[in-house]
Amino acid sequence: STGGGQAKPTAAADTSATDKTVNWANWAAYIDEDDSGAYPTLERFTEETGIAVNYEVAVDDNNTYYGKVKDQLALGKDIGADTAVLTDWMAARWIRFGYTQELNHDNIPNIVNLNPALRDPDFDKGRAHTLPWQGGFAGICWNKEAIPGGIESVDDLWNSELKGRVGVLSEMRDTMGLILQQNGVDIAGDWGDPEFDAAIEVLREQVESGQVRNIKGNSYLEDLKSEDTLAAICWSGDITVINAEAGDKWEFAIPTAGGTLWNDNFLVPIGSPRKANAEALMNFYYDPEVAAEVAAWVNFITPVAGAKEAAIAIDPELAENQLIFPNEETLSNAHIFRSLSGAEEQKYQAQFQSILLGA
Amino acid sequence: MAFAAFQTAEVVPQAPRKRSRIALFLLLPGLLYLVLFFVTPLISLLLTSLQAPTEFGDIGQYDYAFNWQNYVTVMSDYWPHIVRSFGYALAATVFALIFSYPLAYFIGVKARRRPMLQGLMLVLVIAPFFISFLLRTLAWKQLLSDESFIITSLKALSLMAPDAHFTGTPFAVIFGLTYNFIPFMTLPLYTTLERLDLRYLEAGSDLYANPFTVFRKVTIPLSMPGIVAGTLLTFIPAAGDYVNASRDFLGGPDTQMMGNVIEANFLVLLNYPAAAALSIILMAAILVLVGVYVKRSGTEDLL
Amino acid sequence: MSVREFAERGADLELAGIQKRFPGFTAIEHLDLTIPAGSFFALLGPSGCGKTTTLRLVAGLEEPTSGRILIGGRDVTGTKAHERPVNTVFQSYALFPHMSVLENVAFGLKRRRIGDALGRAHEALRLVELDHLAQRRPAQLSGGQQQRVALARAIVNRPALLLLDEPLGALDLKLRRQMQLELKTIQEEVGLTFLHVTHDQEEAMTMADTVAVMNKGAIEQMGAPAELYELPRTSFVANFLGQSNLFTGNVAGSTDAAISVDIAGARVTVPAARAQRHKGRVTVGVRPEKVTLLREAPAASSDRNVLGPGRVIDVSFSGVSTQYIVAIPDAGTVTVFAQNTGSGPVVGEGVEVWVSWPVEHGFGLDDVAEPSARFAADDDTTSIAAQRREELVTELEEG
Amino acid sequence: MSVREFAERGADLELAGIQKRFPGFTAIEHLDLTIPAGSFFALLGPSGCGKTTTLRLVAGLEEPTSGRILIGGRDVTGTKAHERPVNTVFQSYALFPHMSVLENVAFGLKRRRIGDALGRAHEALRLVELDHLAQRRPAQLSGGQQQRVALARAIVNRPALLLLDEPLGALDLKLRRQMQLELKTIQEEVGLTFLHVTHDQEEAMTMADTVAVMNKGAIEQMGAPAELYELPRTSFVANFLGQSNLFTGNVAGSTDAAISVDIAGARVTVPAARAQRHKGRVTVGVRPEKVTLLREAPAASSDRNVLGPGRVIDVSFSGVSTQYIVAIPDAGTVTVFAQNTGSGPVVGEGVEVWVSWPVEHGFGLDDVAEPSARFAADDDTTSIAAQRREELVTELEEG
Amino acid sequence: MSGEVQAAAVLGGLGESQELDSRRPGGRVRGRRLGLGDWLLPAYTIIAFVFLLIPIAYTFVFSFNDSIKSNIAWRGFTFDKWLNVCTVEGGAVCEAFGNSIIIGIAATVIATTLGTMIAIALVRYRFRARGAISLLLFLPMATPEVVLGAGLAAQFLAVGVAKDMTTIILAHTMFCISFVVVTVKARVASLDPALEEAGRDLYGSPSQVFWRVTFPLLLPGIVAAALLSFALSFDDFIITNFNSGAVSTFPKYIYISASRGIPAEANVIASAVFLFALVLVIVAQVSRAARAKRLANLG
Ligand SMILES: Nc1ncnc2c1ncn2[C@@H]1O[C@H](COP(=O)(O)OP(=O)(O)OP(=O)(O)O)[C@@H](O)[C@H]1O
Ligand SMILES: Nc1ncnc2c1ncn2[C@@H]1O[C@H](COP(=O)(O)OP(=O)(O)OP(=O)(O)O)[C@@H](O)[C@H]1O
Ligand SMILES: NCCCCNCCCN
Ligand SMILES: [Mg+2]
Ligand SMILES: [Mg+2]
Repeated sequence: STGGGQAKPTAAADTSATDKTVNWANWAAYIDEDDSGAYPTLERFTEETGIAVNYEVAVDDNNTYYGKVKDQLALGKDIGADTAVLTDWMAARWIRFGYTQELNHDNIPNIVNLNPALRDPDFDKGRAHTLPWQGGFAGICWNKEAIPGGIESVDDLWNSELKGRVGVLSEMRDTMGLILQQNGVDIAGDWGDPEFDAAIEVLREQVESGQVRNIKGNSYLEDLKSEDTLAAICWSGDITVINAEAGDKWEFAIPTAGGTLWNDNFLVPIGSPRKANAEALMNFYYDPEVAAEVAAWVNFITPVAGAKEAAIAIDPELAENQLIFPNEETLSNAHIFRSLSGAEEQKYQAQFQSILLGA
Repeated sequence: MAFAAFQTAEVVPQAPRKRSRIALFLLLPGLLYLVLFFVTPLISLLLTSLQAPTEFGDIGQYDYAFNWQNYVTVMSDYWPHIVRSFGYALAATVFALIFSYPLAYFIGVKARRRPMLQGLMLVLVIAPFFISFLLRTLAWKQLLSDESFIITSLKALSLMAPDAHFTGTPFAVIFGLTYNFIPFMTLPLYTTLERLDLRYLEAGSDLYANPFTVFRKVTIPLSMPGIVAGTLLTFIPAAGDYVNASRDFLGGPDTQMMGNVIEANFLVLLNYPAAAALSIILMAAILVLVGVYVKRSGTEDLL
Repeated sequence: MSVREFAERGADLELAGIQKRFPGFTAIEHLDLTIPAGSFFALLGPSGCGKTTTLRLVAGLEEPTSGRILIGGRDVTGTKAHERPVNTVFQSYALFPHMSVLENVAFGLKRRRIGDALGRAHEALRLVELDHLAQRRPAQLSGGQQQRVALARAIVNRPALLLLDEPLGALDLKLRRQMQLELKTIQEEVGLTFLHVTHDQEEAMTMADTVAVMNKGAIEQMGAPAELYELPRTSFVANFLGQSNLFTGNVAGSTDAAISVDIAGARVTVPAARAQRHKGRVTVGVRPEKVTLLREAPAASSDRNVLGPGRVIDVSFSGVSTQYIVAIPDAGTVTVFAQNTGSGPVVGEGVEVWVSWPVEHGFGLDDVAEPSARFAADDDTTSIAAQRREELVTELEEG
Repeated sequence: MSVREFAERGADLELAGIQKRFPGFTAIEHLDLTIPAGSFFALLGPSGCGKTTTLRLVAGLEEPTSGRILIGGRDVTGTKAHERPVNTVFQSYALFPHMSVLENVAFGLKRRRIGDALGRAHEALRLVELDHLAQRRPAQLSGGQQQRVALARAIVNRPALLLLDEPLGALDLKLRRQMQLELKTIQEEVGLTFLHVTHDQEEAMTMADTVAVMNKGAIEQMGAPAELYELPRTSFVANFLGQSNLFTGNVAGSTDAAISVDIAGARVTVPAARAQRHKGRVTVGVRPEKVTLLREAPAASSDRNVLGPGRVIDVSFSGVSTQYIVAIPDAGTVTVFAQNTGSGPVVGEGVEVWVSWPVEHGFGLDDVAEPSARFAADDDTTSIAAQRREELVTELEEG
Repeated sequence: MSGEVQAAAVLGGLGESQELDSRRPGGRVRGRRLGLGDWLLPAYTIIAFVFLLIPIAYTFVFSFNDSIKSNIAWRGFTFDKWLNVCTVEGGAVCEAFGNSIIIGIAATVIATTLGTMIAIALVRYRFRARGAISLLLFLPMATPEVVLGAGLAAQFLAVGVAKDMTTIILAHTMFCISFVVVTVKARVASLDPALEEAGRDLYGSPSQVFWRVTFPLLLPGIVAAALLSFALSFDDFIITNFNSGAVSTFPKYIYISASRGIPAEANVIASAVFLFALVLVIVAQVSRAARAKRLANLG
């Protein structure tokens, strides 16, 4: 049979002791970066540990990344990444299929700094396989020059003045999560097919009418920059990053009906022969000061306790930034998309994908 | 072999020999290679297309079966993509032909006396080959983005509606396909036109045909092999392309072609049987179309 | 005359002061030529002398640099090829490979929207005895058959003027002789004006009413075949049209009736009327078939020239006749043809002989012949053409 | 004799009982042939008769189905092409386009590791007067030059036997006649055995010591050129080797010395020794140059045959001679050649004439001639070849 | 498809049809009778070339953009990207480019060898399964790349072959073979068998005849086929994408970066390849013209 997950592959032998490199597959706009394009914290990591990092912006979307590496994973082969950053639900699939290596917490003493609320997710009790990198919200964003009045809700995206200039995410949980909430559904709660179907109809209508220009992964940023899209469903910290890169043009907001809340996690793919190096990397980023430095740049929610204090040391205003250190009120407006059964996953994904394919 | 017609040199009659041991030695390695890496994958693709989901399995898990309904399902789910693929490919082929014919005619006929110029122009035709196909497509995407100089100028000149856009539309995809396959159209056309014996054209005008009639009755029929080759070389890859229509390149959600569907099913939805069934359908449809076309155009002796 | 009509009979063709320059090469310097209606006119000349160019000018496939072209009295210099009442049988036939024989023949008629094109095409094919192959493609025909289709395709239009550009060039000798007869017969049957281009002298002579010998873009001599043959005016014509024995010497005496030239100590007399030059250094000649071999020195006679003694250096039997080559000290070699009316050669190699010919058959040329090299024809059409093209390309690229 | 050595002189060639079958086609049924060392032997015949096949068998490029091939007495039937002391001048020359002229000529020597290959190659090039072009590529030579290079490339190896497969086929008439002379001269100089294949009868006759006329895979007649010409044994030879006037009738009387045949009421006498058949229906003939035209009925004479009266239906002047065609009721047409020793035709078209020839020049054939069609040569080599190839391919693919 | 064959031949400066002496008869170009007018066709040709070259010019210009990360908006001129091509992202662009070159060479060598052998057999020998073999060679050219790529990927997975450089080379070789066969076959078919016979006649043993006569004469066709294979392999993305595993190639690098902005370094590499190829072709053309001239003046 094709596809993975039956005969589980076995982990590669670790050669970290002799091979001082680590390959890291991450998303775009997800790490601190200086004007010359270098990554200051990574350089510091290499200085401290002697491990060279090959940082690759290889993940655009959980599904496409998985599609690219799944055959290698099924065979237990190196996928070119010693650690990849993937969202909770995808990380869950990897663990289920045996595509991850178990973490040796001894190599990650800083794990103590992990935000207690994130210690025991249902897909990875005790964080045996994964460790959060950043969390964040999915919300709405817009081009301030083109839309000086701003937008507030998902419905505002469907405004005919924005026809053909709206982007939505190929991340089903974010796009559908926002629409479901706009429809008044509690996405963390107990909803089912009828709710999903209603929400998918909303999306379908907007795509077919041409209101929605494109459906993309992290590359939605390119459309914003080229101004093919003027408003979009986006991820919280990204906007800060592109504002820094291309001029202060965009603004992010959690829609009034609610945004989504999620976490992206480090994991070590089964074929990686450099798990220890990957663990050293995780350990490094679990140092609150390092975490604060990253957070100051990417503006996503850091899972590292103590980072807030460190951040205040850098710039007191950061502590007030709701995208990094959300308060209760902010958090109350964002929800975690409930976990889906295998059958639900298959079904909802197919429905959503059929819109991406424009059938 | 459809394409054998475009060889540049004259064919010298060969006295066929029947020395099967040497022939076998020459043929075997290559043919074995193709059996191994072309035929076998096709067969396994055929088998995959008949698989059924594993009972209580996780996403992406299938078992061998004889589940021919896969074909019915993909046909009903994706018939718009099938139609779209062939429609776009056809449009791109026609545009490429219209674009390329005069160009090839100029290079192959008008520039005959100037081999240097002819050589230079041929280099320019294949120049796009030297820059990655993907980069060229991305360049167009930027050049034709909503706020680009070209699009804003068109809007300023009222040649385009103010709220209209180009990228992400079927036009953009057809445009990209056309652009990318122009060399594949131009070169075979050039090859036949370069060999076109102008004395036939002179004979035509000597026999009272005006220039237009000479073109219609003599030039076009005599360049038919080039037209057939060029259209096949454009149509086949265009129908199966997924880069131009990709949402990261020139396409949008409602311009996705069969290639994109196959890719999505293979890589995202992990629905291998659907992807395989679609592949088989695509290939079969192309073979049928090519067969009919070649027969119709009276060039089946080229096959 | 409009091209819509059939020509009742041939029209005459007049070329007046034609000049044709190609970039960097003047193919025709100055050409005046009148071809009377209904005649079979042959244009003969070596490769590259401008024959094809002349034809293309008449057909309208090329424009003259200066000069005028008149067909049946009408000036057609400015009209296009498809508007001229002229058809061409091309050297390579140029039959449309994608059409059947019938479609080829009907092509011109259809373009002129003439009724019953197919019927007339069949008729033309019957004329060349190929109607049974009407449905074939040209590639399925033999060379001779293709030639006949090309002829039919031209003739069916009853053009006022039919141009034939070496239409027999591609055929082998036997077939060629056969087709020559056919062509002549057909011309006589349909009565059109034929302008036939060839570089085969025998072909020109057996077929045409009038032959023009062209050399380097100009006509050297023109007239009825026998006239040209019997009295060539230049060494080029003398050698190009058949073989000649040429002797160069000084005029030693001349009367009103004849001149006499000193050749290797002997006196060769030529009738004054048959000599172009009457004093100084001249070349005189005689055709090999007019010369007789003698085993003994003949008695002097005022109506025969005698050279010798010489030695037979080659005897070659060719069936109909035997060719002797006689080397005469100081005078060079003399070729003698003797028809094999008896059998076997009269004399063998090495024999001492005298050669003799009637004074009335000698001729005196306008120019002085130059000796030719052992391998004269080193440069054939193809290599000349290639070289010319080369030059042209260079020039174009520089210019 | 090993191929490593140079042949001092030509070797003789013997073909014994050769048969060659191609799948589905027997090209040579049964062939016996001996060619003496040092001779210039011409194999003459129409297209497709098996000439090339014979040559290829000798060269070792084809294997005989049965029979033996001996060169200089040694049986080479089983040896490969590169082991035979034989070289070929191919019809299209087959010069290696990627090598210079010099490299082409030195190729064979180098393969045999013969010392000073380049020096010898230069020498051979000097023989054909092309040493100055040694560095050129074949494509840069004219047809005549290529032919000479091909010759040099073969001769430089001093093969015991040199095969020439229509080496002059691609040249135009004038150049061809010139090259014939050259070839003959060179053969005489080097003294090798030449086996020359041609379908040009004039070529065969002027060049060869012995001519064999081949037809449909068998040799019809063989002998010295003049012998073959003067006394053809079959109607094929009579027509293929020059032109003949043939008449068919019944033997009306015969003596030891002669037979006499009834032709359209007249008696035509042929010497018994020159007649292959002495009774029944026979075909007799005479060459056109042996026939004289008479304006009046001649007195009966036992040593001349007379036919007539007839009418001149065509007169054609070809320079050297004039050809008359005379239609004689019931006997058919008679062709008469008259050398133009005087000038102008003796008789015009339409004139009533008698034809006459000496009895000693008549010949009687072994077979009975059949009348031929108007367009006899409908199928030329190319189309026959194409058709044959087609059939062959079909067959191979089925078989 | 000798459109590409032509292209490849031009690339190599080896175009047969470019030889002066093999130009078709009837090559006279008449000055006057241009139905469309003397200027229309040349003008169209110029416009067409401008159109064809626009994206190339764009790519070239943006290789000098002083961009950070993505290379969309013009931010000023710099040579830096040309000077430091291999430093961005730890040299990922250069690594991908290097891989593409290695894969291209390997696939070219294998495909050219196998394809040339087949081509010779097809022209020179007759055998029963001819039709089937021709079909087998035609099919890969008539199969869309997605199908080829996906089929092969599934096959590799099924037999448990991990994807790496080798699988890419195997895949590329597969689709190059047919093109090689078509290209070389044309050359073999135009090779006069009499030349090889002449070689045998002149005492050449079979292997000498092959290496001294047959092979040199086929060489232009083989070189054209090789260039074509290399070009096809170098620019392939679709099949590579399915069969490359973790290995990056230049097109794959671009495809992946397309979602996050292509760095200007990619433009640098593409522009450099373009310029390199262009110079190569022009040098080849000019030197051939010079050689032709030199030979023409010789003797
Ligand atoms: N388009 C052209 N440009 C330049 N020169 C040309 C052109 N066409 C012909 N010529 C030259 O003009 C001369 C006359 O050519 P033409 O074709 O009329 O010769 P021809 O008498 O027909 O010769 P052949 O017997 O070889 O056919 C030749 O020297 C030829 O090279
Ligand atoms: N390889 C072959 N297979 C089958 N038939 C062949 C083959 N080669 C030659 N033949 C046939 O054998 C016959 C003799 O051919 P050959 O080439 O010897 O003729 P030829 O006398 O040289 O003719 P030409 O004057 O046209 O060159 C022809 O009918 C030809 O079609
Ligand atoms: N630029 C970094 C964005 C990271 C987004 N991760 C995916 C979240 C899915 N809910
Ligand atoms: Mg000519
Ligand atoms: Mg032959």
